[in-house]
Amino acid sequence: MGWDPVVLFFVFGLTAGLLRSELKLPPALYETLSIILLLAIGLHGGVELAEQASPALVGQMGLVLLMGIVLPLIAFPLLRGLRFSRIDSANIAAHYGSVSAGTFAVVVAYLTSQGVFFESYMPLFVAILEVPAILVGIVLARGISRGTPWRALGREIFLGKSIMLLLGGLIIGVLAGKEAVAPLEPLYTSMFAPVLALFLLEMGLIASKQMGALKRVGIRLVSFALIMPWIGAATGLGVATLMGLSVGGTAMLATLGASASYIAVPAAMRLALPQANPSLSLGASLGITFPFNILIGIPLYLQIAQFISEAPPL
Amino acid sequence: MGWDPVVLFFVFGLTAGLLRSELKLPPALYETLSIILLLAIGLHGGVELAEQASPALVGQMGLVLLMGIVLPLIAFPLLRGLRFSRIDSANIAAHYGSVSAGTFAVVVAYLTSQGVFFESYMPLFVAILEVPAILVGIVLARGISRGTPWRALGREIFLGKSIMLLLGGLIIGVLAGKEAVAPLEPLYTSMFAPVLALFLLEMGLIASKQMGALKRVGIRLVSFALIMPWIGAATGLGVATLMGLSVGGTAMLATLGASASYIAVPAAMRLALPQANPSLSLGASLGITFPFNILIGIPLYLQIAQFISEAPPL
Amino acid sequence: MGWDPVVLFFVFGLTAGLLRSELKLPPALYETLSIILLLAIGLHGGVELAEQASPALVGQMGLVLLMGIVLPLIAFPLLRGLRFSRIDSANIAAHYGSVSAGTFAVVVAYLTSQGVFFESYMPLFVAILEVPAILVGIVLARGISRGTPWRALGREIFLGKSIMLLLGGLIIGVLAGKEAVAPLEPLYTSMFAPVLALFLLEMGLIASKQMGALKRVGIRLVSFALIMPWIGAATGLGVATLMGLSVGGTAMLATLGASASYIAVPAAMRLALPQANPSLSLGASLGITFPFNILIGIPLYLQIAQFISEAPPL
Amino acid sequence: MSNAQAHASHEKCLLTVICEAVLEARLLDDLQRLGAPGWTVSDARGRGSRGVRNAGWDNDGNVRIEVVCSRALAEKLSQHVQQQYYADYAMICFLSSVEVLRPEKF
Amino acid sequence: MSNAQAHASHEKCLLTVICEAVLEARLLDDLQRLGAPGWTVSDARGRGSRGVRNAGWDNDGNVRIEVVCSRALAEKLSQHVQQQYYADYAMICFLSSVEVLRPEKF
Amino acid sequence: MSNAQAHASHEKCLLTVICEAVLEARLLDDLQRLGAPGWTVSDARGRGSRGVRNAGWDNDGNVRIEVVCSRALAEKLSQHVQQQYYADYAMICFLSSVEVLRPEKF
Ligand SMILES: Nc1ncnc2c1ncn2[C@@H]1O[C@H](COP(=O)(O)O)[C@@H](O)[C@H]1O
Ligand SMILES: Nc1ncnc2c1ncn2[C@@H]1O[C@H](COP(=O)(O)O)[C@@H](O)[C@H]1O
Ligand SMILES: Nc1ncnc2c1ncn2[C@@H]1O[C@H](COP(=O)(O)O)[C@@H](O)[C@H]1O
Ligand code: NA
Ligand code: NA
Ligand code: NA
Repeated sequence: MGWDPVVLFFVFGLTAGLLRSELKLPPALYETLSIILLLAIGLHGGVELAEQASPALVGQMGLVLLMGIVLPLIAFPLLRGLRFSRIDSANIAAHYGSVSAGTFAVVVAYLTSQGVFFESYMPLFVAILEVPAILVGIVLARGISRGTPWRALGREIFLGKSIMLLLGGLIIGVLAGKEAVAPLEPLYTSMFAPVLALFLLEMGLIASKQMGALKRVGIRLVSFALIMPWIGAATGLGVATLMGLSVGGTAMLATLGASASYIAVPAAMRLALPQANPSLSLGASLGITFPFNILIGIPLYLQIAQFISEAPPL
Repeated sequence: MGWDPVVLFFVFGLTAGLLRSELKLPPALYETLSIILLLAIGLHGGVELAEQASPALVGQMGLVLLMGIVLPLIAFPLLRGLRFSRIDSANIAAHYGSVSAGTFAVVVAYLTSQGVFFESYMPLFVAILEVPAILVGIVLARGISRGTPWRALGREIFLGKSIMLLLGGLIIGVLAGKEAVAPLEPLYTSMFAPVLALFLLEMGLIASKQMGALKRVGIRLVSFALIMPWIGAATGLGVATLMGLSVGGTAMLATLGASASYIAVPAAMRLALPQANPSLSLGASLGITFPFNILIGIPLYLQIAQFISEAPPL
Repeated sequence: MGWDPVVLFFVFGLTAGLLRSELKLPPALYETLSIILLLAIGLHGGVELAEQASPALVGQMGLVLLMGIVLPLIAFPLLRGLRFSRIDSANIAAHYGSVSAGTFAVVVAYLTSQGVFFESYMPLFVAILEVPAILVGIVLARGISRGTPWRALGREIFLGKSIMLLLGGLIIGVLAGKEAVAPLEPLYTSMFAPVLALFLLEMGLIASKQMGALKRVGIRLVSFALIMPWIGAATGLGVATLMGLSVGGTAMLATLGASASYIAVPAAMRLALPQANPSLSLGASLGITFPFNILIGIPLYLQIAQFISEAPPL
Repeated sequence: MSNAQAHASHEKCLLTVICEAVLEARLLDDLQRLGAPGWTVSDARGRGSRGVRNAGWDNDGNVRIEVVCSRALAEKLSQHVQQQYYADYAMICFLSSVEVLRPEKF
Repeated sequence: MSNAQAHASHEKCLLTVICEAVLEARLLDDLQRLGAPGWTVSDARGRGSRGVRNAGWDNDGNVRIEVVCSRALAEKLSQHVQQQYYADYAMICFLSSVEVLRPEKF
Repeated sequence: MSNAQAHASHEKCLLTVICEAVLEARLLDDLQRLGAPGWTVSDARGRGSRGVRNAGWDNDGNVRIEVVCSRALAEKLSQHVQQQYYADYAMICFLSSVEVLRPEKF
């Protein structure tokens, strides 16, 4: 079988960027693509949620929330150990505790193309995982001080673009149900791969610029950005096993654990923790971890999930 | 059956806007969506017109034109009675005498999803209804004075974006015919609902802002914006019955009568009647009447049309 | 049979522009459309190339490259004969030696709608034809002087937007292969005609403005812009016959020969040969030759190719 | 042109008009008619005495129009646009002085 | 208003702030709170001491915010934004003098 | 930095170049090479001695490039771009004086 063309679009963008080509996508196109992806993911999840909802889901949601709290608490001491400042460590930890919707879209496309089943309410978990790491990150940096404008922060986090779109799509899907949503299906069927391909082309261009910036920052950040996905993936695998997810669902939760935010978290943290250096967190998340997950991580996490599921119970 | 997801997108936008979320669509996306909707409506209408054209159509077109002249003449005294200035009354009357292509797109999607037949040359009537109310509005405000630069106004009205796109699509559809247009069909089949959903999301965001502005204006404008759709719908129902339209066509003409312009008319009136206060007309049209029609009016007009058609003739 | 609706969109744009309508597409939409067209053409070509590649192709590529060198060498003396300055002649010759990807998209849609087979690796030839005429044009203007910053120019030409997108799509298509690319097929199947129609609408608007500018320049330029396509088409027909292409492939190479660049070449020549007057080259290429090929040339070249193929061998 | 001449700089006036986008075509016609040597237009959003203009959609954006010209012409242009449009349209208008190297262009 | 009055021009101050787009909403809140009579915003990209900001995507653009107001207010606003945000955000800020025809607007 | 220092304002120069978008990359390279401390770029359209530039498509837009710097550097930059590009490209260029609070940035 050939290469995955969607991933090749990312490689294409990366190459064009590193060659300093004139190629660039209009910013309005990039925004449009990410809006469509988030809505489509949410809508698809909502439609399936309406069909598959079960009481067990509440427990699963709790576990996923916990995972979103634990991940930054693992990342933080690791970063401090690598001698990043307290503020920068908290900021980077928030990025890695949260998730990347772009990476999620790629794992959806990958599992679909491989014909692997997954629980289709996974987008719910994407929405749940976006938020807690941000709050943990702020507390790690500032303590639970009175000075923190929690109210304003809350607004910014919950009313931020990506969470609104994911949740909006999800709720619409649940309310409307599969049959009524049929005319909108192209959003997550025939249009999904083309939209994702263009999105990854732009992500490649963006990542190439972050890689340039990484040279200045050096080996410590790169190490973290290559180690943390393994820890996140392992955590995701563990939680998924606890939750009793399918092989596909397990691979997905591992991917979510391994991924780092580059939309919701940077915007929120820039306002909540302005002293943190955004080029560290974005450089790691976009320049290293995103490409790692897209190119190497996702197929690997699926293999591990398959391996675990076939292993005889202890 | 669940809720209509296309309408839920409007509610989503409205909610996000009222919650003052950061969510916004790039302006170029909004423009693109409205261009595609207008072209698709025109093209679809043109294709069907080429198949169904009949001499009776000329008479129908005359009736519709008349309706576009009568509606602002009803709205104007109503507004004067509510103590709006002569200029503002004329301006608002022009908006309500004309039509909203966005509302038309929603009624198309609604009837299609309900499996209700309608005369597919209805887009022709949208184009016809856009213009006369503007001219009536200007005359109501200024009288037929010599000072009015009719020539320049004529250009602005007939060469305005929305009429060009509707008519352009229509003519292309007629000239090319159904078979040749086949490769472009996705514009009004598979892509129509997704485009409309995104468009309504943005309309919800826009409407939410107009609602904010309405607080200042108060109860008189809100009353008008809630009463006039009933009058417009009744007029449309009457004209449609005279014309002998199908149930679906009747519901559509009622919707057109009930709808108020927010694209073509504001742009033309802003230049033709600058003294009028645009926040009154837009607040009413976008902040009240558009949501009313989308959420409540359209299903209602269909029920009334069905009721009338089943009633024994007098 | 009716008119070709895709071509009618071009006529629509042209008409709207000449009527000085307010109609305009957001620049980000135009950019998006041209990015999608270039990627889709490249991708489709790459997929087919992977299936049909043969050693004969290398020879064919050489011939096409030669054609890209010869065409500007024919155009240049013609322009000098029409008393254009050396610099302007070289600049215009570079435009006509190269190709227009938009025109190529129209010939693809035309042959497909006519059910005419063509070698589907033709996009490779588009990429090959883009470059040599630029280099020939520069040499014609400057001689092979030491002053020319060949290195910087090389970067600009090979890393320019349109070549990157065509080649990027092509390589992705080859690497991924037909089966894996399936989810991206809408790019060159269902979405192709709608994207092309919108693109041609904007091209019509742009061409109408160039036509306005032409009035100043006069009859000599118009003559050249109407004569050169015949020469280019004849050259393309000859080369295609030498290469043994199918009827469809022959019509395509004729179209490529007849077409003049308006994306890659203007950008490169503006930097390489700033003294040349861009309104001459763009006026001719966009204002005359592009409409000529779209409206008259393409069907004609197909007829000639059919005629030749049916003629008994000499 | 001698080097000395090229280096001398000359004072001109920069007129900036920020107004509703719907006025763009009309204002540019006026500028041309009144003899403006050129102009530059860009899109903007803003807030003023006539409320918020967010550029969220068609009828809601502003444009910024700039003209570099002689002081006299700038005053004439600014008085014209203010007399014609100030009362009815969202608009502000201001002048500042700038130096140019090639005065013959303006 | 008499014609004479309309023709007299008055000196005001133009404050220009160029900063990360993420600050836009917050800065505009501040401006309103501190009494700015209006503002104009447009999108931009750039490069400064905090590196390149290419407007390629969400978190990478700048905005240019302009306020025409009295000199005193401009200084107050500029000192406020600089004290609040200069240390932590990509931002520059400068003042220039402009003439307006209708001072009552600012 | 003392408060007093922060409040004192310093005169700098603002160089504005409006030119064809195709020149952007090249001009920014030049600015960097000649020592500009930073710049801001935004998209524009316009009309001048070389005709209408409507930003309708790829090869038809302008950019506005602004640099805040010392007067000497601004003059050097402006002379450079004019000597290099004025003859062959659509372009205008002007200087004005601005006040900044933190001169060490420019
Ligand atoms: N004081 C100000 N400073 C900067 N821009 C302003 C100011 N007042 C108004 N504007 C701009 O001018 C437009 C129209 O102003 P107005 O007519 O006052 O609503 C606004 O939407 C703003 O973009
Ligand atoms: N010297 C300068 N001239 C013009 N714009 C500048 C200058 N320095 C910085 N900028 C703009 O201000 C933004 C933030 O600057 P900085 O905080 O220095 O990175 C940059 O991205 C540029 O858009
Ligand atoms: N007098 C002027 N005032 C403002 N902008 C101008 C002026 N002249 C030219 N421009 C701008 O500079 C660009 C190039 O000018 P030009 O080289 O004269 O065609 C134009 O497209 C306008 O955007
Ligand atoms: Na994570
Ligand atoms: Na109506
Ligand atoms: Na050619």
